[in-house]
Amino acid sequence: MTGPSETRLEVRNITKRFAGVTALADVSLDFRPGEVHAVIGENGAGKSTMMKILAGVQPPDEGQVLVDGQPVVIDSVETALDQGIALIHQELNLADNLDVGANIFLGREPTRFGLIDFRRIENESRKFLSMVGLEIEPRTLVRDLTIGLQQLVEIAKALSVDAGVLIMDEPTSSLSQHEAEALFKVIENLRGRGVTVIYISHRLREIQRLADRVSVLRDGQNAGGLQRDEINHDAMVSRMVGRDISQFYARTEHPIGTPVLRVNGLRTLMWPKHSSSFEIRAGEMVGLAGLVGAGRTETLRAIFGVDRPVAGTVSVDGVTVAPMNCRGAIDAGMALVPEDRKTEGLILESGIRTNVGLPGLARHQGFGGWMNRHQERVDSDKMIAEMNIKAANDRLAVQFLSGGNQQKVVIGKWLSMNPKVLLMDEPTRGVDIGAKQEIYRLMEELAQRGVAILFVSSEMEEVMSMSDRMLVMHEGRITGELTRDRFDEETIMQLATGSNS
Amino acid sequence: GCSSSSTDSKPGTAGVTADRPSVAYVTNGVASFWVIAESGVRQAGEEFGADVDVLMPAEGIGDQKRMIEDLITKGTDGIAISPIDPDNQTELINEAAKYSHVITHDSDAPASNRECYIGMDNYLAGRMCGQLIAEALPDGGKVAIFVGRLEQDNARRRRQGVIDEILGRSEDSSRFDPPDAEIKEGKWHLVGTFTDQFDRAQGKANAEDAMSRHSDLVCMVGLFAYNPPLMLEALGQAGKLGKIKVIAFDEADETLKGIVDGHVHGTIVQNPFEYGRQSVRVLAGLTQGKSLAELEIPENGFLNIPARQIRRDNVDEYWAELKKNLGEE
Amino acid sequence: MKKILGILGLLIFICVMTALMSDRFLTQYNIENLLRRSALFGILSIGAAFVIITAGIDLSIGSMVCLVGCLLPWMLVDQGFSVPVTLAIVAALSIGIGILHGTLITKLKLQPFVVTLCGLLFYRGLTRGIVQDQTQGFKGDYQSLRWLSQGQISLPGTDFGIPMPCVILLVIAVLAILLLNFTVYGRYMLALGRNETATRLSGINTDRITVLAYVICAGLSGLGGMLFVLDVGSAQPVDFGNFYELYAIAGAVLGGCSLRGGEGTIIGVVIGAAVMQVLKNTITLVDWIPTNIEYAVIGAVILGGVVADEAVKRYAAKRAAAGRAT
Amino acid sequence: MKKILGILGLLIFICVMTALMSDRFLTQYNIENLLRRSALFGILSIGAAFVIITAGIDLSIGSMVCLVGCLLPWMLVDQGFSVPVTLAIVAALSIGIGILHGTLITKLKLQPFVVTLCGLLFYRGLTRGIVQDQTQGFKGDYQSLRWLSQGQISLPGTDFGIPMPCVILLVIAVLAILLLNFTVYGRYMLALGRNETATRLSGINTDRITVLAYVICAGLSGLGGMLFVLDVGSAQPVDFGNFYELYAIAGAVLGGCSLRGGEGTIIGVVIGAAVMQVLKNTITLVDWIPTNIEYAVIGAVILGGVVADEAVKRYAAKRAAAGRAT
Ligand SMILES: Nc1ncnc2c1ncn2[C@@H]1O[C@H](COP(=O)(O)OP(=O)(O)OP(=O)(O)O)[C@@H](O)[C@H]1O
Ligand SMILES: Nc1ncnc2c1ncn2[C@@H]1O[C@H](COP(=O)(O)OP(=O)(O)OP(=O)(O)O)[C@@H](O)[C@H]1O
Ligand SMILES: O[C@@H]1[C@@H](O)[C@H](O)OC[C@H]1O
Ligand SMILES: [Mg+2]
Ligand SMILES: [Mg+2]
Repeated sequence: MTGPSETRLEVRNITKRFAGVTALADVSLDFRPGEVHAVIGENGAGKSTMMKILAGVQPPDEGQVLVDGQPVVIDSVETALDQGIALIHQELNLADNLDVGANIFLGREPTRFGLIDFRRIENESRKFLSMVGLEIEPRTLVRDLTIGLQQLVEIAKALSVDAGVLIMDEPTSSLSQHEAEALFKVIENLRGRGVTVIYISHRLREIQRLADRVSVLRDGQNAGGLQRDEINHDAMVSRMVGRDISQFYARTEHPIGTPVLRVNGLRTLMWPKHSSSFEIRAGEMVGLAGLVGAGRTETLRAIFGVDRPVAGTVSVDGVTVAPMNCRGAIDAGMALVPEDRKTEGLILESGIRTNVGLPGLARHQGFGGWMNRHQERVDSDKMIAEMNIKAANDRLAVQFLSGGNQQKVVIGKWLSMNPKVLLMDEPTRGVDIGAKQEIYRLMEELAQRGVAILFVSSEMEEVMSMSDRMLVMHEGRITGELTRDRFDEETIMQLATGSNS
Repeated sequence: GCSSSSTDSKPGTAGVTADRPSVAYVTNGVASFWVIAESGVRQAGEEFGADVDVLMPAEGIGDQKRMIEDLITKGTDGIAISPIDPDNQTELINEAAKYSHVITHDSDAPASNRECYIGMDNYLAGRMCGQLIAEALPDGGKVAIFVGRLEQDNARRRRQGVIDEILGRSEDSSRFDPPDAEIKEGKWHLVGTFTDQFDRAQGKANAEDAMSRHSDLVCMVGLFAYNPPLMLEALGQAGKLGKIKVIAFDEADETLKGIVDGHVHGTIVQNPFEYGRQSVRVLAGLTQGKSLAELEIPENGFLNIPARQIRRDNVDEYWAELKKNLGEE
Repeated sequence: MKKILGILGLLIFICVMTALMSDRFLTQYNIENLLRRSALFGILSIGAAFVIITAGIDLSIGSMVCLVGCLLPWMLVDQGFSVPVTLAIVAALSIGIGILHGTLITKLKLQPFVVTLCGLLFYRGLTRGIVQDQTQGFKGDYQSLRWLSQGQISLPGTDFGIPMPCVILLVIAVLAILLLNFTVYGRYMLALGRNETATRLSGINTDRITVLAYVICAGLSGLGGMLFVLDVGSAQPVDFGNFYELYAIAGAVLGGCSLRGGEGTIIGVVIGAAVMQVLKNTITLVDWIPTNIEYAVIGAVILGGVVADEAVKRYAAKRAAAGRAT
Repeated sequence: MKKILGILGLLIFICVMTALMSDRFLTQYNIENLLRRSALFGILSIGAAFVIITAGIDLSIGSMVCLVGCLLPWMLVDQGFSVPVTLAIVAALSIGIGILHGTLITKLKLQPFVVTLCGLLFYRGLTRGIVQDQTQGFKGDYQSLRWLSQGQISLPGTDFGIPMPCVILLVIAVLAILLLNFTVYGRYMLALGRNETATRLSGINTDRITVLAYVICAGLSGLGGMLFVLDVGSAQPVDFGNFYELYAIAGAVLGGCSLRGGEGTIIGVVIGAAVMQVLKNTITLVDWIPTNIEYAVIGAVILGGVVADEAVKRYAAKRAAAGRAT
């Protein structure tokens, strides 16, 4: 179909197996210079596995990789870089004890007389940082940045490789629309310069906007491709899932009750001079919008007692929660689905049952802390069924689940506690379209049952579709409160960037 | 030195052969001193036709207990023990004595059922050491004592002997001056006893710090075999060899060389080679049914292998004898 | 179960080899000795295991053994305290130290390695200061108390007796298994050893659980120290319990605990502790192994054990992958 | 810079206090001694620091000191090897052991704690076996070699001399600083200590860097062992270098290395090592501090140091937050 001159990178008949699963089965793909090539598929479809093979992180079991028509063996990250292939990983990969500049050039430090050329690193880094719209000093320590900003650093790092093939595995999962726009400009620029950009995302709107071609993976197999003019939401969805997903955002009318969660004068350590106050009612779903680093995560964490706030009170059903630890928040009827499920939400090496049961153990413990294993099993069985978690059995370590299923486990562990207030930080981050829909359905069901939901989302579409009411944050304060009828992208963006305050 | 021997038992033959008695020699730690004893043991093994085994506990008293228990298990015919803490090991020794012949060496456990003690009187040896000090320093002065650890019975007795002798006190081995106390009496000023817990770098640092602390120090006494060489090192580096008198214990090469060179006034030597040799001789004899008297052990059950004072005049002779025992010459 | 197979195999292998090389190995007397020693070290290893399971470490075990081992006879013989008072003080001291460690680690966020390294130095120095470097012993007294270490419970119908420390270990091991596997505390320890943040965000007071682990470890170290001195009869502050933390940790690691936390079985740990005691016994019993290379043998066996374990795991993973893929 | 202020302050504090309590502290002789001892332990601590920075640990340092410390005189005096041959063997041995540790840790994925714990046991046992428990010494010979530890370079115009170990430490520290802060290797160590995956995914051969860290540590332990025995004059395999790994690690930790990896400054580490040597000196020089509580004092000071450090950090964070609020 394509001549060798037109193909920058090609994979032929790639197969990759892990203990228990065949992640890729006989997949062939080709990527051309100057195209943005989106690879989509459900969680666990094998997208990251394919990209890791291309980037030399892991070898394929079978199959061949060709660069510019020549077969090559990519057996290490170094060889991949030599071949001009750079990968922005799905997970953050930065050494946060080093500064931004050091991370951008990690592994490729310019040297003079065998010593690192710090001046050059600083100057060059600045260039790449500004390309992604990040106005920070290269000397800033990475650990002082939030996840979103770190993601931008990661992108700057990949840009600095000056690669012919740049792979981005869900680069926007922690970015809000504002930052994503900056990234899209970069991508367009790269395309203009003939760089091949392989782009992976679960946000189909982005793909529609960016991609020249789309390849779809399903259960580790190639499920076909879409050309520029065929790329639309429904086509992508039906290739990925094999069925039609209509009624994506499942919202129905239901009555909203009295205020359950009341936050009064809350000041967080990061933004101690700004206080925020608001309340969420029973059955109400409130979206918390804002740019990266606006302080949304901090607010949720302070409410749940993860970090001690500087000032302020939180009450549930009129009873003040001692904002000291999570136990107090849980006992008051709150639950938090944290931002990073792998480090904060799950015990990765433990089974589904253990994870789901963890918060409830205390509630069912017998004399001397005796564990009620029966209850634990009943709870987890119920959750697995209710949430439609796909797994061989409930003792399977959650590290082997797909992102969407992992997220469902995190939500499931809280549902068994019957919370009155559910706090969710980016509940659909990195989750595929099918699972997203299920999570939305769950949120809706909970709201109908009278649970008050406060959720953070960086995805404009999501926050606009799912919220009954929206709070917009900017630099640690709530700059606006919008009712559903006033939802509109421009207003939200203005409030989020603080440009009207 | 060479300590390999042809009398090691064969694998699997756990020393219960009828004709060849099996004898084990348990020390109180690991030291070159004991390596000399080991060659005595090996030599006697050949001489008296016994299978011998030398065990040096590296981890203190618990380790020694374990070794003795394992020897009981092995069915060893005779065990010679240098008890680390005789007061509290009586039971263990008695237990061993139920199954085999047990004697003590180097340090005694008089309250136990051991059949005899082979060694010297550490208190008296200390007094002999004191004589050397008085002899080297007729005008007295500041004296510092160095020793590995002070909770070991022989160390305490030696130190007390030294103190009692130079202060001209009566013989009473049950006296005990607290370790940190400075003792000023007449022309003598004992500035303290420095312990190093067998850490040699610390031992040397102690000697250095003692000189730092007391610029008018006139004498250093080292009570454990490895102390005098460390003191000599420190003195050499400080350029004070010969200026501060050194009185030693035991027969480390450096110590003997120091005597030859005039940097050490004298040393008290035990006879570890004989401790080893005599232990095997006696145990082999007891196993073969001989009585203590037949084995020439005095009535009081104490086979005295007396300490000797070595000065410049007899050092060459002694050194030659030592080398011969170690098979080095 | 599968996890302890490796270490159990190693133990059996060493026992069989030793029995082949020495006909005295399987004598009743030797077996009783081995049981007693393994039990004493097993108690320490169980303590170490709890801390290791929470991804911590306790380097102060040996010095705790020294502290309790010296203070017990000192209080009884030297100070003339009564047995109940002494035991109460020793227990309070051990638990107090555990609480101290746990608090420094959780509240001040100090690293366990650092806190317990200071403990290692401090408690020994403290002991030396208190007893003035004097050997502390029972001088033949306190036989009924010493029965705890030296006594035996005879098995009816045989003349074989189970050494008391073994009985004590048994009780402790059963309690430990119950705690670790059947109570919420054990579950919390395993969880926090794997992911402290996620556990805390699940509403668990991880600080309290961490403190609990250090209290268990210090408590068992204290108990161990007591049993050791009751067994040996006396203790010198300078070397009593020296290096025991390393034996305890090595036992736990051999028994399947990962220093990364979240993993470990009590039975494995007890077997791990036994392996080292049997090895030492082997070296003394078998004539042609020179005693002075004892450490070298132990080091080599531990390394061999973990290497073999790793190799088996990899092989199993490979087979599983191949098996499922076809 | 800020990071070493705390430990520097502690060192100065201890020195001033000791100088006030003992007029002998500031004598030339004592200062030279202190410089020499601090330098010897400083070399070990730098080695430990490299391993700790890569989030590893080396427990075998003391046994390496024993191995080299005993084998050096054994080869020279007992076996009659020439000086160059002996030095070459010692160097090859140290580096070889470093490579072995690094390889076991990277290729077999064994835990550093376990590998080097086995090393701790093995090398000491090996040494005891080789030299048959004999004390090994130079017997007054090899003065020119021993000048490396005992010599001094006199400062022109004064009668003060800088002890040779100090000069050696200086050279090593400068090289270490260059390596850690100005070359890619150092940067890779810092990066991998914090986030091994990220470093590997940046195309860096983290295995090789890890091995490098263990080689540096084993190499410096070997060098330290050599200088120690050249200084002391003799070594007994059973106790030479005992516990030195703990001193080395404590020095590194006091000097600002986090056992979690990715943090540490060479200067801080050297100061950390010096703190402990000065403390020991203090205890001997000041009459009213009983010598037997030495360990207790060191333990308390280390703990105090890290607690103070933590407190200062927290206070700074609070002030920063307060600053933002106004
Ligand atoms: N190292 C591994 N060991 C075992 N299984 C693995 C490993 N890496 C991936 N897998 C499995 O391979 C399959 C494909 O995973 P992959 O990460 O490629 O999916 P993905 O398409 O990137 O999904 P997502 O959208 O969630 O990122 C999944 O079933 C996953 O569990
Ligand atoms: N331009 C910036 N440079 C550096 N730090 C920033 C910047 N903007 C915001 N921050 C930091 O962002 C933090 C607020 O982060 P928080 O995680 O609460 O926000 P968020 O809205 O949830 O963002 P994210 O989506 O990244 O999680 C503050 O610590 C602030 O210092
Ligand atoms: O007991 C021994 C003692 O007699 C000798 O002087 O030094 C070494 C000790 O083990
Ligand atoms: Mg992926
Ligand atoms: Mg956030």
